[in-house]
Amino acid sequence: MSEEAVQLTRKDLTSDQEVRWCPGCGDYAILKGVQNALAGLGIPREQMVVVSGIGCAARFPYYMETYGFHSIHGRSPAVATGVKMANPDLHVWLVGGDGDMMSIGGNHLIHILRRNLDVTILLFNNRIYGLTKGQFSPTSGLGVLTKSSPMGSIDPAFDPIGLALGAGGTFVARTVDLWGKHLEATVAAAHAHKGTALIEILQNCIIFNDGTFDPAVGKKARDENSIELVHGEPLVFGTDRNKGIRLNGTRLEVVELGDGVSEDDLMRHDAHDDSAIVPHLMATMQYPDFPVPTGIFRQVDRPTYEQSMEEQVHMAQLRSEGKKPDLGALFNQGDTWVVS
Amino acid sequence: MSEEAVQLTRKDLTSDQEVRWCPGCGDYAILKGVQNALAGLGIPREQMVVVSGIGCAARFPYYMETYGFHSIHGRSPAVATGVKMANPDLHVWLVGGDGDMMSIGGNHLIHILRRNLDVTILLFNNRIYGLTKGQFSPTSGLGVLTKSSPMGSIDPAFDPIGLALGAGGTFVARTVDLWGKHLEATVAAAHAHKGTALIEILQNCIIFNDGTFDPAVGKKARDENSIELVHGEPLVFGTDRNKGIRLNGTRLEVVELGDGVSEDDLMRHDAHDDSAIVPHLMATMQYPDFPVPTGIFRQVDRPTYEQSMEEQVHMAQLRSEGKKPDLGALFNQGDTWVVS
Amino acid sequence: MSTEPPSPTSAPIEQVSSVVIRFAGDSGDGVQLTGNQFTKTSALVGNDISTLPDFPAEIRAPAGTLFGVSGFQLQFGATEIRTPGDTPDVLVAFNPAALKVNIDRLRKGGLVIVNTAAFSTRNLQKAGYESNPLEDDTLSAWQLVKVDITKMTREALKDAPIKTKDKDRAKNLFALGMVYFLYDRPLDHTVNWLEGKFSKKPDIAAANVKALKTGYYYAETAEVFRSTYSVPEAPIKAGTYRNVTGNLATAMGLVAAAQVADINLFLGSYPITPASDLLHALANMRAHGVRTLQAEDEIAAVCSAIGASYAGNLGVCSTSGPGLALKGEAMGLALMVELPMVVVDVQRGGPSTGLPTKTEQSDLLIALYGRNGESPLPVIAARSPADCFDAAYEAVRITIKYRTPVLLLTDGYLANGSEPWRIPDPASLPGIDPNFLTEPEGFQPYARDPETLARPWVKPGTPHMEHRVGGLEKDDLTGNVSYDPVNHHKMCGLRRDKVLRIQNDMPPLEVVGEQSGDLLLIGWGGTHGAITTAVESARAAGKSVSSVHLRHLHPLHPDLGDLIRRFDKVLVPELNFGQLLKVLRAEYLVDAHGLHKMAGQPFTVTELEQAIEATLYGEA
Amino acid sequence: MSTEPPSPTSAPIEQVSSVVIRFAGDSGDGVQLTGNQFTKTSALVGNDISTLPDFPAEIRAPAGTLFGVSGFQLQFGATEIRTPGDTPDVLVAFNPAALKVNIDRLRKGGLVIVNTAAFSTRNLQKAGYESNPLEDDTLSAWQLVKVDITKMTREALKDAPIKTKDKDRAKNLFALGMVYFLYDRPLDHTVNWLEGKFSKKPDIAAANVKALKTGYYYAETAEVFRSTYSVPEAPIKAGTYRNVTGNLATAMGLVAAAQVADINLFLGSYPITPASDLLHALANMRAHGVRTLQAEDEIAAVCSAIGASYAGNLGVCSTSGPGLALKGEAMGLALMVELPMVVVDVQRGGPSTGLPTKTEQSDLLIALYGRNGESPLPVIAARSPADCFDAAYEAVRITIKYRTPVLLLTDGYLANGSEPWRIPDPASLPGIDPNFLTEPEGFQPYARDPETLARPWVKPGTPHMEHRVGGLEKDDLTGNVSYDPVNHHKMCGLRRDKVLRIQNDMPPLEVVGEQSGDLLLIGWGGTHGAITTAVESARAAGKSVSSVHLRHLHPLHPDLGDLIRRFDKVLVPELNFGQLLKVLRAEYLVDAHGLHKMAGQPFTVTELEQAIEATLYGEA
Ligand SMILES: Cc1ncc(C[n+]2csc(CCOP(=O)(O)OP(=O)(O)O)c2C)c(N)n1
Ligand SMILES: Cc1ncc(C[n+]2csc(CCOP(=O)(O)OP(=O)(O)O)c2C)c(N)n1
Ligand code: SF4
Ligand code: SF4
Ligand SMILES: [Mg+2]
Ligand SMILES: [Mg+2]
Repeated sequence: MSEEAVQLTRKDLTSDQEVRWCPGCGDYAILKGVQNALAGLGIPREQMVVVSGIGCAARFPYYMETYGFHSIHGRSPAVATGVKMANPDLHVWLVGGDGDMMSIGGNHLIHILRRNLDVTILLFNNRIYGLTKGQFSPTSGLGVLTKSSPMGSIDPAFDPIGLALGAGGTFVARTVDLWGKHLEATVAAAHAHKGTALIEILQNCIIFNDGTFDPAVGKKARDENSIELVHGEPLVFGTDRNKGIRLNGTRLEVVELGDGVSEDDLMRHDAHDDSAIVPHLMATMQYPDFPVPTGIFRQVDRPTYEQSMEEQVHMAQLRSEGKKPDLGALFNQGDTWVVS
Repeated sequence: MSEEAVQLTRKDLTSDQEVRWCPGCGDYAILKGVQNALAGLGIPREQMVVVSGIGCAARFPYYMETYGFHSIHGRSPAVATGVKMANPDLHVWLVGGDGDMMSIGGNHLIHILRRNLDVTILLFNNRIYGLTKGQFSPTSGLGVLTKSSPMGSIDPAFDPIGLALGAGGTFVARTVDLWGKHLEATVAAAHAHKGTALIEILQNCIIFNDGTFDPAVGKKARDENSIELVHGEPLVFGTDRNKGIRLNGTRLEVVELGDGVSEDDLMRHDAHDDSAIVPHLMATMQYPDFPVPTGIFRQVDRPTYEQSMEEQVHMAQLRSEGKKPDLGALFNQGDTWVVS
Repeated sequence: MSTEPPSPTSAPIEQVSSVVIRFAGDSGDGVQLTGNQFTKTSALVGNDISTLPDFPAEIRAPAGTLFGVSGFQLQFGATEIRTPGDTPDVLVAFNPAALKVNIDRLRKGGLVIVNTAAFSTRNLQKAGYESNPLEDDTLSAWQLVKVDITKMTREALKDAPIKTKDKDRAKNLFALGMVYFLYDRPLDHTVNWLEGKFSKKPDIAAANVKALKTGYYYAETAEVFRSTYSVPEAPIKAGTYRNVTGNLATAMGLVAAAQVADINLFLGSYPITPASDLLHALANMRAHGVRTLQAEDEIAAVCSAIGASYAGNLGVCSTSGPGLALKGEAMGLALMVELPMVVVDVQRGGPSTGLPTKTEQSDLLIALYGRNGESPLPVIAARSPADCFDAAYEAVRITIKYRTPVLLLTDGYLANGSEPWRIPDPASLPGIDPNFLTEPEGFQPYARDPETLARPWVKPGTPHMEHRVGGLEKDDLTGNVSYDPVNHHKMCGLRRDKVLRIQNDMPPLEVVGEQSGDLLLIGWGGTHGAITTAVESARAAGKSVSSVHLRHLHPLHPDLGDLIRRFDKVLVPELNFGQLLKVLRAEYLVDAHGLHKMAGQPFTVTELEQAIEATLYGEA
Repeated sequence: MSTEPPSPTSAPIEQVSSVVIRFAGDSGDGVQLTGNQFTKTSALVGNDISTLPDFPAEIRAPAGTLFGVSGFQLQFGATEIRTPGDTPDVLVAFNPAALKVNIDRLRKGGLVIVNTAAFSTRNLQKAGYESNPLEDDTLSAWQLVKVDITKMTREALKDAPIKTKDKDRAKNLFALGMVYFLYDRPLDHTVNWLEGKFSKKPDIAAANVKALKTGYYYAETAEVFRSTYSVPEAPIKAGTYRNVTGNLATAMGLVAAAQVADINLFLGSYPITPASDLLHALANMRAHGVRTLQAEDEIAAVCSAIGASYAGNLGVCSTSGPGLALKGEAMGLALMVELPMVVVDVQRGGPSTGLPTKTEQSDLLIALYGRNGESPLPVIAARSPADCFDAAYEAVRITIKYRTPVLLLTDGYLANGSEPWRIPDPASLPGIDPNFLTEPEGFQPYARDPETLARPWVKPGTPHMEHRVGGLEKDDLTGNVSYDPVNHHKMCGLRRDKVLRIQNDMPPLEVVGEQSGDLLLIGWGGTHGAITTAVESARAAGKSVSSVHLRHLHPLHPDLGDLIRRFDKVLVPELNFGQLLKVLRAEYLVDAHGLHKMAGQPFTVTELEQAIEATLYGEA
């Protein structure tokens, strides 16, 4: 691809469809951030395709002035695989909720991560089923009272990051709906990654699960209760950047800086760790015992699926000068005989 | 459950059905090992249920003189969930191949692991689709030539252990078809675990993928190229037990014992690691750079799904003395009025 | 339908036999609550009732938009009420969008009550009104009642120690009070309900009660209405009643049948509109031994239900169209292993994601044929919200007796709609016997009951009866895997015949009208109320029209063919493009005609009356 | 069918017009290879041919077992050959199990060639023979040819520098040599093939050639057969031929059509018997621009195909019954977004996992109706292995022209069976134009071609035409989400009518026999050969019988109704319990009767002949 860089504005990526999320829904902020990020990529919008499943989050494509496909519940990774394999020049984003991507769509999610197709997945995690009006989701966790768990959910939660790493994800990151710049930067980094990039976006559902992430990443809590992962940098956090994470054997622990503990004693993030152990370690940090890690957990280079396929086609066409051979060649393979 | 312990023999667990696997298939040895292990559990066979999907492996239930359900491709975890929730007193095993469990059934697999239903999963990994005559599977790996990948597979492999850990599996282990005693012990340990136990069984498909695991776990290679994980023990291996695994920062490395390196310098396995980091570390060991780890990667206690459900039913029945209330109580809830 | 509607020139208190009211507003306006309260109060005063909520697909669409309008329609009366009514007599519109969306349904001359405070320029714009309809002649065909409900509610609550937001929320109760006055309803039911609901927030309770009463007295004092109406008690069978939605009635029918059969009910389900409330209802019935699994998807849901039935529970799963499409393979498995299971499909607008919150009857063919291979399954349908109880009970009876999965079809209209349900005496419910086999002597997993062709149901845990089941073709009797050609043909035949045996214990067909005549209407599912009402009105007008409404879609009733042959013409109204029609034509070679509507909405009685006319005297 | 079979008393060289041979043995006996070689050689000498391999479900069942028997049947002749034949004239049985399983099919008086070495006590036991059938009168109705093939092969190869195991493997070639002699076939094709195949192992090649020749000369020298036969060339249309299985022909048809349309083919598939070979074949066609995805399941497969079509490829997916059942929901999506896609269903024995390696026609109803909502899709079927090429080509033509997913039905019999295919000149293939829209001016995603009602196909990447599609109901023209009732009814009608427009460019119905008469047989799919053969034989016997074989199952051919009405009786033979029958009865109100067989095997010509008799003169 050698397109001329195009400069778009957010407005260029805004479709004429009325946005139908609940007032105050975190999805609005994500839409804005994604539009900003995409506008800055230098790609013409006709090269952009947004594929989604079903759910509140999955309404996303309608609001983007790009090519868009609002498919069926859970299947966006499969649809996107067809899109990208059919035309590797397209830039493809997937959008879905925690239910769409991790409940009904869990298998497609882990398989697209395994294959490393060059697309970006935006997983809007609001820990609830929004569109079907408030049942627990695979990220809701134990004890949650919802319409379908009137005595408390007995389903332990999936950790999207841990699951993605377990499936071999080559780019795994976390951001937050209201963290505009952070979200934009993460989306841009994910796009720059060659391979499947998964971004968990903590998203507030104001109607059915309001404030679920506030204690960790809300305005007031953010500095104190979350930690930004930066490749190669020590793990420092806190409003006064006076706390850090230290590795003790194979366990992490929160330490105060000063008093004999310096940044050099802290664990350094290694997003490029080939074996993914450091990213896994990062994923074990769960609020409230630890600050919630945000940013890029993992980023490693692997061949992309669609390029490997293109290479096979290329190899197969070597003899026919990179073109499809005549159909006669296909038809006449094997034993033939002539009747006259 | 307070059954009297029953002593069975392998023959008691052998059904009258002719075994239909290919002569020389690793499944025979697994069948034998599982029958031996189950015979030793002290459970009457009518309490045993074997549920499977579709595939060569999934024929397993027919050969077991227990209750058995040969269901449909990929769905055994879902069927088993119904069985166990309906009757928590039953002892339930799931059997399936790498395709059944990790391709079409991948989502059910990760969700049963998440829920921690008290069942044992026997995943027969032969890195191939046997029953459909030799296509690559999600564990086959790059470059493999099969009927459906005539130019070499471009699909990277899943690591069943890593995926199971990523999904929150509470008991994760690996054994080998021909390692009779090891297999029996692992199956017994899995049964003793309260919660979902997954055992990856490396299995030879003599027809379509003969010898795929031999370099690591074959008769001659086993001692040199595999390592047994024992909770709390240092990681030693080698025919002369002269090699070990050392943790260097967050990376593992193979070291020779002696010459200043002692067992005390080695990493110790911690299957109970709450955060699963040590099990994840173990899973990063891949042949030929490392010996292949076998044994129990992880074992932690968590509430089981079906018991949590039973507790809710119990709670709900507190007022009605542990019995179902009269239907009249149900019918007459809410606003009623009388017409006379 | 309203036979004597309020009329602009009538005297102060008029007696009418039935009335249709529609409340409409934003999702936040409390429309559903208002409708439910009116329904319950009317039931308590002895009217017969039918209701239909009408949600937007959005959870909480931006206020004031057309697509965000939420509605609740009910019909109540002194006669038997079978539908929520075609054309409202009264529309309560909380904002311009609600007015715009609903006004055309209102009977000409009917009453429009609006909250003038909501008719701001911005709201008018959002609703697409160029000028204010309250001030031009847009509404000249109706009686307009303009009330600044917001202002009056605020006024009434000005001293209440609660937030302004909460005060404003009470405006729906003000409106409800007005309508209570209009139809001479008592306030006490709603007052009690509010006090119970807000027992922990007595200030809120008090404010809401105040708003309700203020609305009532305002209507009385200010003589807002030219006349008021009384709707006498309906001649209703004696008994204890409650209002039930179709989903709730289905849940209770399933649980009741399981409890009568003395087995536990297991539900595997994945949320989907409009079936989710079934999951919610059953999750609340743990005390009755109900285990629910919110599965990872619909395939896991049905498979878990199969597993539960295998282990001796009554396995159930509930879903709607897209979910049903995912269950086909597993339903084939259930059919092969010949175990009980009920699959409830709450139909919605299709195809694909379609119109998720709208109703339709377009899943009949997939219910009948949506499985690979020859895979006949019994299919039954419910006809009204309360009838969902009986239909669910019948589904359980069949599934247990014949050891075959059963498909129960309801639809969004039935599921969300409600009507009074005469609460049965649990002791009067017909017995159901799971008849588990525990006798190992001569046990053959696929031996059959000579009467029903059902195979034994053996619970794992039963000693000496270990056996294996699965989806491969089974040998007759032993159930072992068999590739034998003759056996396969035989087994396919046995599975078909077993389902046909269900014909042997069907209750007689209930025909509305004569057993022969000019025209027979054949319906199924949620169209029952509309069809029956239309047929009765045609019969009252002297026409030779009858109707029969099918509970069983497969197998069909053994007498249906004979009945059909006794009529000159047959009309099959369906909310699809003729799915039952296809089945009937193939089965009876009858040149039946269809009436088709694919609009996400039930038939109106008028549409059916016209179709009857057209079929009797028109082309058909 | 054999008209002049070998007879015990005939002269040394007899001329016959057709012969049926069946090879049978263990999976390891090389039965399929032997059959294939005989097929190719016979084709090369100018016979017409039809073949049917018959696999066990097990990969490599234990040797000597009944369920492990693998078979290969072929019919070759001097006349047009349409089926692999009902009753073999010759059975080559490599072991007792193969004899036991197959002997009853053999024509009385036919020839049984057995390898006596395999008739050990152990093998006899495994096959369930109490005494050796070669030595008692079990085989008295047939001509028995006993040869110790193993010993003679070993003898012939005693000096060959290869392993004993490889020597023993060559025994199938010894047997093949004998049969070549029996039917006067040249050896050179097989010799060349062996030399090519084992070019890197010349010792093996030489040994196999030796075994083949030894078998041939042994038969000649030892005068094993009482007579030998010649089967003259068939009057075959001039051209270049090759032998194709249905799966291979389907793959080529799809690729050819895509290449003619100048688009790439994308296959999303999940392995399943008997469809997997389609995946294998297409994975081998990368040079022709084919991308294949072995998806994680059937749902991912169909969804990826939809995605590929959306991006401008020809999306295809291939599966069999259980997989088709999983695709229903996604096919509904494809239908809503109105994009091209071909779904190939290679039918097998159902329901559920059923009889995976056996054939059946029981997926017609799920193909027609297996989706939620009103979701009509075109369904077409192939009638013979070579015809799969044309059927696949037609599927692509329709899917591209009408922008609707198309279901192509083949079955296990067609998929694995083979026949000679006259290789078309690529230049002669009819044009297909994907007609991508690239003109933004006035672009409306759901505007329709007035002739076909097809909507535009716009490739992402095309500037200024960004738009969104999805599974919610769409607004006519704009394609925006629409919950409008009137629009929904209209869109459902448009989708239905678009599919019906396919009737406008169907080629005329081809009727075998007169256009009117006493009896019309209506068939579809793989029963074509048997039905046509039976009808021609009935016609030869002076009966007023015709037949028509349907390519299009939905929509039906516009002339079919008229044709049906010109016959007194209609018989619909199907390998199911009457699925097309149901469709025809509903559509034409014709009292057609069905002939049903659910045995995992095709109709025999005899069965059809008998059904014709019975229908003409019997009860029907
Ligand atoms: C096959 C199928 N099953 C179920 C549904 C109903 N459904 C729609 S969205 C949804 C889940 C929504 O939750 P999530 O994916 O977390 O998205 P959110 O609404 O929270 O953004 C469900 C269950 C469906 N549309 N299709
Ligand atoms: C829905 C469905 N799709 C596909 C198949 C075909 N199928 C049967 S087994 C199998 C995979 C077998 O591989 P694996 O699970 O690894 O088991 P193995 O045979 O290797 O033991 C497949 C694809 C099926 N039976 N059902
Ligand atoms: S329900 Fe929740 S997630 Fe959905 S639009 Fe409303 S606030 Fe957003
Ligand atoms: S194909 Fe492979 S896995 Fe299957 S039975 Fe044969 S050897 Fe075993
Ligand atoms: Mg969500
Ligand atoms: Mg396998």
